[in-house]
Amino acid sequence: MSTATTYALYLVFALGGAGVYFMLPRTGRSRVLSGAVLASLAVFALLAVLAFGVIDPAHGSGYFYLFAVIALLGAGRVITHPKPTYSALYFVLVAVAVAALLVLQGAEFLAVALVIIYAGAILITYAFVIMLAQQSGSPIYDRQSREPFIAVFAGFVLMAAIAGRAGELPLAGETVDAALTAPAALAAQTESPANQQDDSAQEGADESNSLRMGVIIMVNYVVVVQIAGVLLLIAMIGAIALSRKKVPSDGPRAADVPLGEIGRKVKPY
Amino acid sequence: MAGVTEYVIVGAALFALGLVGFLSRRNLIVMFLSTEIMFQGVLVNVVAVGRLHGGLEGQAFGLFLLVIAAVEAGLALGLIVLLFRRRGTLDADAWSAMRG
Amino acid sequence: MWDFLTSQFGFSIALAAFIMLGVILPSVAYCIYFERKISAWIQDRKGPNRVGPLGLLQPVADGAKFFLKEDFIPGHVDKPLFLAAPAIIFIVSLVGFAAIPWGGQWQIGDKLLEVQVARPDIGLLYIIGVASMAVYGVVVGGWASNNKFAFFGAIRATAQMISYEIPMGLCILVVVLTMGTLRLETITSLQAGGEYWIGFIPQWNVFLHPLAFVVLFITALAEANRMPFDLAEAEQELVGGYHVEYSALKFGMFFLAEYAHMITGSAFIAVLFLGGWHFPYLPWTQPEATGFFAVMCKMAVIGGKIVAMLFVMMWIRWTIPRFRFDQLMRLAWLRLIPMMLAMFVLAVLLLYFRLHRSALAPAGNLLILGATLWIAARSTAPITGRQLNMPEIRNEPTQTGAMPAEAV
Amino acid sequence: MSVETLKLCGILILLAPLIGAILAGALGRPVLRGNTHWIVIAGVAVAFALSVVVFGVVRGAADGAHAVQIPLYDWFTSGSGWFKVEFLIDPLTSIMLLTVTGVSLLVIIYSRDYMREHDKPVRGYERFFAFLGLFVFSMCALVLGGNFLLLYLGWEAVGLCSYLLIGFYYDRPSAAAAAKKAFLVNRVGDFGFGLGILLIYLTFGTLEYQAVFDMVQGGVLASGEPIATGRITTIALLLLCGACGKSAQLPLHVWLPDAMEGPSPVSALIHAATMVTAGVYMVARCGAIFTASPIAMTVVAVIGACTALFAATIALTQTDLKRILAYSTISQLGYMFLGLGVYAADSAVFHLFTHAFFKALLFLCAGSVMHAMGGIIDARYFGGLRKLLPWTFRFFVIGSLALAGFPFLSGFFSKDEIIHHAFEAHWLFGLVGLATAVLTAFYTARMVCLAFFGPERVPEGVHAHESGKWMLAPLGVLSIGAIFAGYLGVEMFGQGFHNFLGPVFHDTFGVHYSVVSAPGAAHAVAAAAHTGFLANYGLMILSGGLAIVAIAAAYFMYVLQPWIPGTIASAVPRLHRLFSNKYYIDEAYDAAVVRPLRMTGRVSVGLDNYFLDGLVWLATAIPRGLAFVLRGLQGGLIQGYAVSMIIGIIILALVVFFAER
Repeated sequence: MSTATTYALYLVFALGGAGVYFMLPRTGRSRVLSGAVLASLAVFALLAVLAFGVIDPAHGSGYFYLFAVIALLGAGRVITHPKPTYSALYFVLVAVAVAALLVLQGAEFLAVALVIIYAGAILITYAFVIMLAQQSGSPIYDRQSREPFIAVFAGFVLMAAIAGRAGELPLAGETVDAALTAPAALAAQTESPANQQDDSAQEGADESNSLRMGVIIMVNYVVVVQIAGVLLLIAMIGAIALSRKKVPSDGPRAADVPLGEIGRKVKPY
Repeated sequence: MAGVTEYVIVGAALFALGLVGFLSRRNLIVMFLSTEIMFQGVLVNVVAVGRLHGGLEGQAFGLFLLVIAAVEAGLALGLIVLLFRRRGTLDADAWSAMRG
Repeated sequence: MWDFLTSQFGFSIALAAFIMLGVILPSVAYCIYFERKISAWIQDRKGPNRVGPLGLLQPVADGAKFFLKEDFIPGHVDKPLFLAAPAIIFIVSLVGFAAIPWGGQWQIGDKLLEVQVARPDIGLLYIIGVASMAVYGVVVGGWASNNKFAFFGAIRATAQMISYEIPMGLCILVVVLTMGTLRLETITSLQAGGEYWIGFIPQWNVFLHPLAFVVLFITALAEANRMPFDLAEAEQELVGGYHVEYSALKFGMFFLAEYAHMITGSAFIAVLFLGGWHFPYLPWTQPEATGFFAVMCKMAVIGGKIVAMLFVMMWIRWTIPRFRFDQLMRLAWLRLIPMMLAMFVLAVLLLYFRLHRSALAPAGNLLILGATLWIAARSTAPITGRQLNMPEIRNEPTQTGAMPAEAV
Repeated sequence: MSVETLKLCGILILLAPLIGAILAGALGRPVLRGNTHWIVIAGVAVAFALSVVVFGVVRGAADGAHAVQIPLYDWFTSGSGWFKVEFLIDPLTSIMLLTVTGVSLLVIIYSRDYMREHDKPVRGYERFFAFLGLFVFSMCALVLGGNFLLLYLGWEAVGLCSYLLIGFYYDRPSAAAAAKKAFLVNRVGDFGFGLGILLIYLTFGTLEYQAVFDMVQGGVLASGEPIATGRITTIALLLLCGACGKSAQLPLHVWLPDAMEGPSPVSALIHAATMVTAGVYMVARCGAIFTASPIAMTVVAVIGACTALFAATIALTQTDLKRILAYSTISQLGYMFLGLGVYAADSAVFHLFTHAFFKALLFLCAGSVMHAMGGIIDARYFGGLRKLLPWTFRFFVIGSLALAGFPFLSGFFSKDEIIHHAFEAHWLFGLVGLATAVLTAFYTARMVCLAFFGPERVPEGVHAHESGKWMLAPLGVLSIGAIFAGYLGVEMFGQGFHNFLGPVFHDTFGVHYSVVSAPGAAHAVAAAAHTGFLANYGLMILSGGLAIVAIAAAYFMYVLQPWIPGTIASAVPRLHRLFSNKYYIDEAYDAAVVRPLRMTGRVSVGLDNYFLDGLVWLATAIPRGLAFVLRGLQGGLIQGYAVSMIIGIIILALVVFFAER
């Protein structure tokens, strides 16, 4: 990435920052429209910079531009829309677009997992809570943002820092992707019982991304899988404990006792 | 297949947008949505950078990231419901009583 | 042009155009006709019989009505989302068709084409992912209507769909463990190939895991919001639920989406459990047959399976009453999910001992079913918050079984 | 021996009761409820059937291979040592397995009705059966284990089950206290036991029975060094400490009478037939260690003799049926220890075997009485139950006669063998044994007379009724055992028991017999011929006669002329008070142990409250001061914290960015 491209990127970020700044909810005269124009301009400028300065035309794909636009504009709307319901629904859009970006990078399994977990479970729960908690009107804290300038400044400086660094990454050429798809890379990692099965069920599936993901996760990172399971269990218990309705109990509760006296006069249970 | 740099830049942009949202919005739910946006950015980055190394470690890491996101979302929503029950508002400012 | 069509990509586009527009949409319309005919048959009536011979043109008349009625948007609704909801639910209910293998392979010239719109590695997960998006149509529609009844419908639909997705996923996992792949076409051809068990039973998954099949069918009903799981639109309680504010074509889209959902679900179950396009002893439906006639036969077979399942769904609708909400939740969380977890463990064990395609699988299924029913029959029902909050529970006999005096 | 069969049987014997217990615990409350007993009965029945198989295999095996060590898997490694899970199966094991699973099966069947009131399961019904299953599992593990670690594991696990079951009625303060007492007193013994095992590991570098015993008998360690005799004695005494705790021997016997707070089936199973004999089993199993140290053997014999006599005297004055039985159990256990101490291990195990039958029978009968009396078991409140509970009466009499050593019932044979060997060792031991036998016969007969003879008396408001079939059937089976079990060890009938056990002990206890050692099987037969009962007709006639006389005396004193006991008691008031207050041992413990400990506790509380808390307060002063300064940074606004975090990240990123330039 040339220096000129880098500076062009910084310019684009500045433009985008201005757009997001205007779009953030505020009391008084709305400047959403001008902000939206600026932000869209910034997004398209970003894609233009990428197209001319970064992406190797031989490997570029039109889908990248499409889904990058959807993801970035959607994300912008998530953080700037005054109605949380819309934010959540825009987020669905972002999740689907990001899933598409992952598919473009060959991570099909991860992409579908993203859609199932995020769009199918997490976001619908968010939507559920939003709808339950906020049934009418638009309260003041949704129509006002706090210190939008500092926030935008910090965020976009960070963005610029990362992007400036990203310019030094080696371009992923044929070598990288060839290593990904080569059977040799697969064969090196498939000393697992799953593959030694002489079952016909494995036919036609042996090259797929999901199988290789399974091998990697279940062979190389099996401890992490266990830890993830424990984490989910803990989260489940935590969520149940948090949202449970409190049953009034007899006797003094811990909260009624002055600080420092707990454990001395009140039994811990 | 595509290059890495442009994905990293898009991921960074998503991350930063989430950050802006987290810093500037006052609604607890939207704040958490913003952190989820940051997760998406990280996910794109992890997968893209993982491709540089020629293995699937990036994607595996991304999968664990999803688990963490699910855990975080579950606990966050539980907390939000609890807080909402206590104060009847989703404003983050309602919960600044712990200041020193 | 011919070259384009005989490439897999062009073929897929042509197939999509043919199947989606030519077959699915009319058949969705005719589903409604059949529903009415079947309900009439069950209730000993004649059903639609005025428009055309045997009332066969009734769907056309219905469609025309949908188009011509006033398309009214109430003033209090959230307009963008109100407009988006029918589109979302309709699109989502149709997108799933893309990964269904309709007819095995078709040899055109020297090229072998899969009769399937898209062949992703993760076809199965793709369908689950799409199915999990279906809830947005209901939720968005219900919320945007800005109406208490619609909102209740949306809330109920969300809880129901999230709950029933879990046993559905576990059923599918059982199949995946047995088959060892996520590709729908591979799953089909694995069921189609091979020996017959005991000489005459085809190697379909339904014979291996009958319990998983039944549970998947139940969850498909729930995901399509069909009776007895149609709490989201319960007329008697919610005057129509999430689509109470919709009219004309937008209502029609909700209506058609439900039937499209049923067809997708049926096709999915047919592929996973009923051998897809395979029919035992019929030589044209074996995997090796790739001619034009064979493909047509296969499409007819899978079509027949779908129709059979649609019939069962309609039959259930006019036979079984609706659940109460706590019953619905208890069924999912206390019956189906533990049962399917046990099934999952069973499948893992069978896989570990390399017995996953043996007679032990159905035996284990029956064992789990028996154990669940036994435990369910003997365990005391948990006290739900609902019961705690309501001092008196209607519709349930009192302790002594006697009616209260004032009621007599 | 077909090792594979034994291995499979061993595993299943362990697993069947365990699975039964787990299922009973998991499914009992929500699903099975009043039917929980079935699942545990099934598990224990499987274990019993397989114990019979094990017995058959061991019996059918050639004499040369009388013990099989069956490794299952490596358990864990610690330092340089591997610890394995393994079985040791020999005749002793198979006899113990038969006794444990058989009696358990009967007791669990009995409990089905006992744990019901008005045909409704009592509260905790499922818990009870789950614990019983767990107990059978633990006891089998104790018996089957092939090394000291597994022995210790089973040892502690049965202790736990005992604790849980004594405290079954945990809402009754006396039961909770009794459970705690049993646990704590056992802790004292187990501490010694644990030390002993550690010392074994320290000395021999392994915990496997066979390896340790070989080294002890060879007199040299694996490294070639000779073993110090003092070391062996220390180990033996430490192990004996554990045995004293578990088998309620003299200094540590105090928990057993109190343990009668548990339900009667528990008393029958755990505190009479099986768990308390674990000490006897352990000493017999570690015969190589004990016999290598004459001092330890003498201590065992002395403790056994003292306990036997001591507990019998206390039993004379008790009126609570179950307490009399508890002291009688202690006394009989004393007999077993006496037998071990005088090198008659097979007689001790034989007594263990017969004792399991008649003592379980007696306890279950007492339970039946208790059931009929609405929970009252003190004989002062009832009497003359002969007509009211006819079957219970018959079975009780059978058990009592067996316990009393009435001629030609099981207790007669086994007890007299021990007395006979005691006389051989030292006349004093023999005399104590004989005296105890007379006392036993007397207090047993006294107990029967108090409860079943005389005028009919029933506590107020109690509708006395005979127990149901579920309870009477096990009693019948046990009474058959109580009558006939003794004949297994008599020469007339081939003296099967001693022949069977002979090979286990002929290298340890056997070599010390004054018989001519013959190699191999001949030795066993020769040893057995000597240990048999008919060897000494004179003693047989003497003890049998004494027992009959004692029984007759008791009948005379308590039924025909009931004024006599009171007169005797007032004639020697001090002695009577000493007996009825159990030699004031509980009071002595209270003064010597409990009160000083409590004082220490009070002092410690004061120290903690004023001295340590002050120190802690001082230690917290610094962070509190710091916190006072830093408090201002906490704005309470989430985004505020986030901003500072982000600024940090950006600075870090920039540092990295420029540092590489």
